[in-house]
Amino acid sequence: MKIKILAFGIAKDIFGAPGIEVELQHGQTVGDMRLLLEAKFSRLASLSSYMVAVNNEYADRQQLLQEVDEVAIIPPVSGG
Amino acid sequence: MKIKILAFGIAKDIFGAPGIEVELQHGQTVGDMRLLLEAKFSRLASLSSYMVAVNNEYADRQQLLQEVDEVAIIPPVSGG
Amino acid sequence: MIDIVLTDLPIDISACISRVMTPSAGGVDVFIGTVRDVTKGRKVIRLDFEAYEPMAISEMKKIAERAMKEWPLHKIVLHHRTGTLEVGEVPVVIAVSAAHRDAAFTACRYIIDTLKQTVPIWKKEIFEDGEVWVSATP
Amino acid sequence: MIDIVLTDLPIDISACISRVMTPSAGGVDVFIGTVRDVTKGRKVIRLDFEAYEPMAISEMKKIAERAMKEWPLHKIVLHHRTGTLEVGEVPVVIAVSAAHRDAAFTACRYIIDTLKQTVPIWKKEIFEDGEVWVSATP
Repeated sequence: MKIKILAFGIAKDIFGAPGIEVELQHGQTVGDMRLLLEAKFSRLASLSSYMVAVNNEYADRQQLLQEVDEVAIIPPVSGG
Repeated sequence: MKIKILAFGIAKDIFGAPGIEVELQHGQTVGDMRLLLEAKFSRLASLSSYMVAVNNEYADRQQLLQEVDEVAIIPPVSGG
Repeated sequence: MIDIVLTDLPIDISACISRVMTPSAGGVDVFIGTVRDVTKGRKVIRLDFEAYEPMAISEMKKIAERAMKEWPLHKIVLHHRTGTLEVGEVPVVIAVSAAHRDAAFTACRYIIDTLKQTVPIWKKEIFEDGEVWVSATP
Repeated sequence: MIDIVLTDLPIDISACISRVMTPSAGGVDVFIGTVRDVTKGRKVIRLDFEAYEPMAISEMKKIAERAMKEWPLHKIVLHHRTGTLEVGEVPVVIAVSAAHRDAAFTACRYIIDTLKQTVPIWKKEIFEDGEVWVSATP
């Protein structure tokens, strides 16, 4: 299945776009997606840290992904 | 010597005036003045507490009083 | 910069804030006291504030100067009202700017807490059925 | 009452404060973030703020709702800017009213501290000789 991933802040620079698509299998998790992205974009792994949001909520690595999900890469936030 | 004493807040109500004069001897202290005032105005002793200021500074009981001093009774403050 | 005012005119909150804002500040903390409509279950009609003016100004200055020494602050504005204030009006405004928010918050809190302990200003609460000098009696 | 706004227009500080003032409040604490001219010794030209808007609004609401549950507050206003801000401009305003000042101070501090940890907003510092996404890299 194709998953659309939104990128913000430095993640947008790393991807070179405000969003990308990745191909995942049914049953794959946020953790699987992180590994796939880090393999493709090595700078992602060099960030202080980053989180993944699914449908506007922070998601842990165990969370299963579905084709309809809105997925976003959340590099360290710095609002305020 | 005559000492002029300013009164604020509830002390003004107790004295019935924004200021009074008391007669003290040379060498008498803030503590002596407090006893004299409390003998004359028993409600003063029934306050939660009160301080004495001499020349716009809080004064302890040992401080000697002089005729030129500006003395003030400071009941519990409640600004803000 | 320290700006201390004791006044019987309404305090201009925006002017207080503008005065502490500066390009070297990263954060401003502002405390605004307001006259509450109820105290211990009794309806408040208004408050009367009285100050021993020269000493009140001198004690407010001391507090601001101590805060300036204690924390890395840029500017402090401390304005206090005297006279009669209706419910909703503003007896006190404290604005503090600093490079970092921690100093601004800590100093602002210190200033209002210390003001309430040491500055010779008194408030009388006027209720529908009586009046009382706050904190005067046990 | 909770009022959350994410906007690319300047924040009206006075309007934020007016919105939290109420006759049942005794104190209002306000935090105003400002764009500082220097970071770690480097001269800042401007900041660019970017937000993941729906999630940022949802996370700001969560913080305000948690504060409302945790402390006896009356009203919370939390406005945050997006877009380009010059030195001296205001990225964030938080105003909190409560019957007693302790709750107002504690909640206002909690809101800004938590916002900086959880709300998906990013700031890029633009210097004379380069730019950097704040906190992104070790």
